[in-house]
Amino acid sequence: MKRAGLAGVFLIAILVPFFLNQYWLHVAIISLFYVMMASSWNLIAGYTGQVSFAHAAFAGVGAYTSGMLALYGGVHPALGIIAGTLLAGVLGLGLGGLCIRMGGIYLSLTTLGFSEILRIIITNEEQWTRGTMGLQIPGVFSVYSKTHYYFLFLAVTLAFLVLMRRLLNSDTGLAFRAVLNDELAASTSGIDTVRVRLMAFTSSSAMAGLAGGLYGHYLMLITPDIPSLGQMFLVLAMAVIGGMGSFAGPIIGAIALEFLSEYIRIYGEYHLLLFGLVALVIARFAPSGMVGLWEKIWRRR
Amino acid sequence: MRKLVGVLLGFLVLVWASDPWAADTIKIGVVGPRTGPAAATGKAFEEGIALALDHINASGGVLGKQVEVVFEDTGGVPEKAASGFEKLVTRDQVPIVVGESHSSSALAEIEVANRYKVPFIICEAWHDDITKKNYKWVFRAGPANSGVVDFYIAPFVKDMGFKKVAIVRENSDWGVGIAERTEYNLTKMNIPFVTLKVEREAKDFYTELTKLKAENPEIILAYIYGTGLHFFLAQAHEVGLAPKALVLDGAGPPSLWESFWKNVGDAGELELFISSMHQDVHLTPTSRKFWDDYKKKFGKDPSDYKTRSIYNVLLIAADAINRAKSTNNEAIVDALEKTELEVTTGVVKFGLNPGSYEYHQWMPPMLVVQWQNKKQVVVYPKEAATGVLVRAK
Amino acid sequence: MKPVLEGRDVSRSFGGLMALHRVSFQLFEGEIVGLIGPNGSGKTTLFNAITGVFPPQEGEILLDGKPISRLKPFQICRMGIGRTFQIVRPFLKMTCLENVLVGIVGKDEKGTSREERVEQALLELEFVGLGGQSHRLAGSLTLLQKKMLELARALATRPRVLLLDEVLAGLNPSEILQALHMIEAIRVKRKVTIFWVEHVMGAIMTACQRIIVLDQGRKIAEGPPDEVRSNPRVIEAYLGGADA
Amino acid sequence: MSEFLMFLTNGLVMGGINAISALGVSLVVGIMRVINFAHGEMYIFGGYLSYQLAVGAGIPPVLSMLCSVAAVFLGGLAIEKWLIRPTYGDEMYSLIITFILSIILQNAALLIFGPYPVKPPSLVFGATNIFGLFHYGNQRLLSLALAAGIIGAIMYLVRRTWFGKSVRAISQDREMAAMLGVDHLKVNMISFGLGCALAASAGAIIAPIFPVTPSGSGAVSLTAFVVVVLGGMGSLKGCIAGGVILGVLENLGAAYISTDYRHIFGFIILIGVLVLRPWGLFGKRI
Repeated sequence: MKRAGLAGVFLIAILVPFFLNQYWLHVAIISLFYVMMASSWNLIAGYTGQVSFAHAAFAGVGAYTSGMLALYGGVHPALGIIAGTLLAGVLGLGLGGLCIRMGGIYLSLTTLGFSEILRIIITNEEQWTRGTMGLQIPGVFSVYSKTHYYFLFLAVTLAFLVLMRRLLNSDTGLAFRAVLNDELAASTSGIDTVRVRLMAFTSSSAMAGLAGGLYGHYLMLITPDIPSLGQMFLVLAMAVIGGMGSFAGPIIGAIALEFLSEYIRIYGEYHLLLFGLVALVIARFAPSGMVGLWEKIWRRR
Repeated sequence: MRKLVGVLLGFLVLVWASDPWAADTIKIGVVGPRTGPAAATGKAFEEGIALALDHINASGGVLGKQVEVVFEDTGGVPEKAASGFEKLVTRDQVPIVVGESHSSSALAEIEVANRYKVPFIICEAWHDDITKKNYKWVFRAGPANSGVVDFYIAPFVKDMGFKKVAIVRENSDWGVGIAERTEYNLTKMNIPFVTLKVEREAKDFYTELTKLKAENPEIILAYIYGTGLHFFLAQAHEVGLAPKALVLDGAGPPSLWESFWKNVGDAGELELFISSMHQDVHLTPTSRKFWDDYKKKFGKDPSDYKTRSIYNVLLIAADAINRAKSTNNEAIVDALEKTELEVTTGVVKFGLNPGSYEYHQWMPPMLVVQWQNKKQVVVYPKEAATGVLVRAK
Repeated sequence: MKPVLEGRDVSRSFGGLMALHRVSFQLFEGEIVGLIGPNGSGKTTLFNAITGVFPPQEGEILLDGKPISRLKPFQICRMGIGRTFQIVRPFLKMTCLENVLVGIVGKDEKGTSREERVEQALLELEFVGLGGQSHRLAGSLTLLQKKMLELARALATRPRVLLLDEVLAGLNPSEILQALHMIEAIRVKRKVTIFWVEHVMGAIMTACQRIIVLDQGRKIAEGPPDEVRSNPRVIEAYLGGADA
Repeated sequence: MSEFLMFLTNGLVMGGINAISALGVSLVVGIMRVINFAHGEMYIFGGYLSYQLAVGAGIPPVLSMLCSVAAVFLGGLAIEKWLIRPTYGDEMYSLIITFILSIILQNAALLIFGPYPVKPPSLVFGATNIFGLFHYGNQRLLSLALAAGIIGAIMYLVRRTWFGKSVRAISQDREMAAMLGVDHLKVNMISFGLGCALAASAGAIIAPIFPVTPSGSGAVSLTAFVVVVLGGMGSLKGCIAGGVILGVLENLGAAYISTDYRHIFGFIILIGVLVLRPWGLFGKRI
């Protein structure tokens, strides 16, 4: 049954480009980007309880590394994206090593600081990054085709989700959840909580780098908006609204919010306000998100 | 799992159902900032659009259909600008796009225009590269940095005999481009200068101003857009730099915003700014008509010349589609290249020689205006002047 | 005979408040030692010091003669000290089986397959009387069951020394009897040395061979139950404690 | 030399403002272990409300400043009661809630007040020639005095009043304070409100000099957090020292190293503190 359901989702995902026009295909690609972002953020926040505000910043690291390598070094975007992913992972490791021991508030503040440092550097190193003006970078494919990009994003997203699923079902995943449930009990049960958190933080940062690299090469334009706190909020809202700490939550949240934002785009700037209100109500009254609500209703019946 | 399939299917149905269907209007796309630090431009654009639509549709519309404008917000952010432009093309399927006032956004948008082969007429993004890239689909019926500096700012500095110049520029494409062109001109004319860069949206300039004071300049060319200019001007007075050194607002509109006097107080007196509009200077009958109809519609004098710029490009777009007799992109570009249309600022004719920024470019005449007793006095060029430059004692 | 677990002059203070003052103790292989004292006398603090949660600021703790007081909690656990908590702390949002698996994974024995681990976890659950509950969420268990689950998790780390913190609190007499049997079985069958904090005096006096008494962070008495029971300082500490 | 003194004075003014804004964060962290990510928005609201009251409603500037601070204080009480209280004991939950709140308030400010910077009327005009060395805006001098006054008032509140005693009891030993009968719910609520009010007062004082914009709130929060970490979480003395240090460093750094990197100095300090002395200059070692 479950297998059939998954096959169904997969089939629909494959068929999407054949009955969406260019515009909605664009929306679908962007939602896949957000699926990667929200799911990987969920890995640290939802599964080990650390609120990182640098997730968008790591996407920025991926985007700028890959974009600038391609532009100035002539490196093929595929290699550049790998380099960006690695760099984001290494930075994640360093940043995590700096503050994970200190715990929750310190991690949040340090990641916020990191994100701000990155924004300032990108804004000021105009001669390389063109600051807020944005940098035009080459695409992944020599011929621009949204269908190609869609399948690329889909493949990477699926591969990522499968990997994440396996990780969560492994010993490491068990340790993640133990740390989230009760840090003290986990540590006296032999779990190296610092290492577990660092692992989650590093892999999730690398994942954000990968997503960011792909995103930059799809838009062919990278700006400090990619590593901005506004972007960070969107990712957080998607995870919270979908359901933090559940596997499907951030996926559903990302797709729903991205499509919704296209429908309410006439309200321009205020869609952030609306998302914020929805996220606040959900965080306050239904901390397990849409998925949690759904399960509650399902169980009651 | 079944629910996930359901949710996905539901989305697809929704998406499908919302596809645009054939309309009986002609849509023209407009891009510009309606939110963000330059949202005032969006307001100015909206007024210009309303007036242009009145005029175009009153005279029978385009190809016998009414014209409709889809105004996409860019927030002044290049990334949003590019995706907004793309939405106009892929979702609304507009045959032509006009507008834009940020060089950074425009530089991102022309790539999209070029990718989708959609004609795009820019009205107020001044960076040379926009037309210098020589994209077939990109036109500009508005100032280019080089034109503004070469024909107005540099000659003004020279003719008025300023001996020491300070350039203060924000870190945007416009700021960088216009400052570089100014430096080039000043070097050529042997006028000493210093350049300082400031952050876009900065509010505190004390540090920069203190450094500047040591240089003792006679005129400060301020390439800062938005309210940042107001704070710069006010603080220049506080530290005793202005009005001994006159401040020239290299963009213009911020010196005309309602908030200007509120934010600068007495520091606004003697400030100079670039403009392409003055109530006593009318270059064409269309300019007069625009002024009168604007007053009738909005009950006030037009203040932001960007209202007029967007009005102009909409007239140009409508005229081109009419002459192309179709909404085919190639036909529109052909028609645009043959444009000879009177708008508020003169008769538009796009340059056709590739190789420089003058390709597909038409430069409207500009003025240098000074606030004297809270009145706008045109002080340059001489043939349009309504008064003389006043310096501080 | 060398002690399995030894503390030498262990001290720990919190913001100027002396919670442990030069406490020394020794536990020998296969022993079951009780730790008693009035509320706030430092019993749980001593457990926290041993397990590295709040390491001692002075003094030394040794396991099999090796100092462990500079190690992290997880390292101490892997060296062979397991514990339960005064207020139970199972992983509430995980199943019973997963709870015990954490202990096995924490011990970090490479080479065992997933199946073997699950089998071992099921055995531990069986041992504490939670057989057949393996797929229930820990949060839905009764207090006794939660305590037993925590015990199973601690046992899964294969400890040489097990620290029990008030496992009997809140249980009814027949449950207490059950628990006592189990503790004895752990000591005898699993060859685990037990250090046991308890308020249920009758039980601890019968079960333990030796009792250590703490009062206001200091060790005031140590010896067989009968001796401790009649020690005037212990009586005073408890009565004084009752007064306050 | 006169330039250096000018940069220093500017640093002191910004330092004073930093300090009152950070005091608000520190108070809340010390007592509730909650970081209020919407702190910058309180600052912005302080500035905007005083502008609206003074310019829109024509209330005298001083009164409008007081009213705006009072309004934000009440708002803070409500936020604590409805949003923060359910998160007690769950650090992550409170971080997420206040972060979401900051986005909501920022966008609400955009909707209500518009995107333009607003500048409430100055209380004093002109500039003073300081010892014949440099000209300095009078409003800036006044701000420094106001900041010092507020810091003094907060110090008095914490040292000498019922509230201050409870605050100190709680930040030293939570359980002990509860046993001694300190009503921690009430203290939490008041200190959260006070934290917001301090942010608002910083905003109201600075707005006539550096007009506030909705998009500027993030930078305000960040500066306050840097100051709090630098001074030591929960240490009021640390806040004042940290605020002034940061203000002076930023201004001297901008003057002598790079104007563009003005705001990066704070973050470099933040990272440095975390590496070398995570408990801050005046904080208690954990």
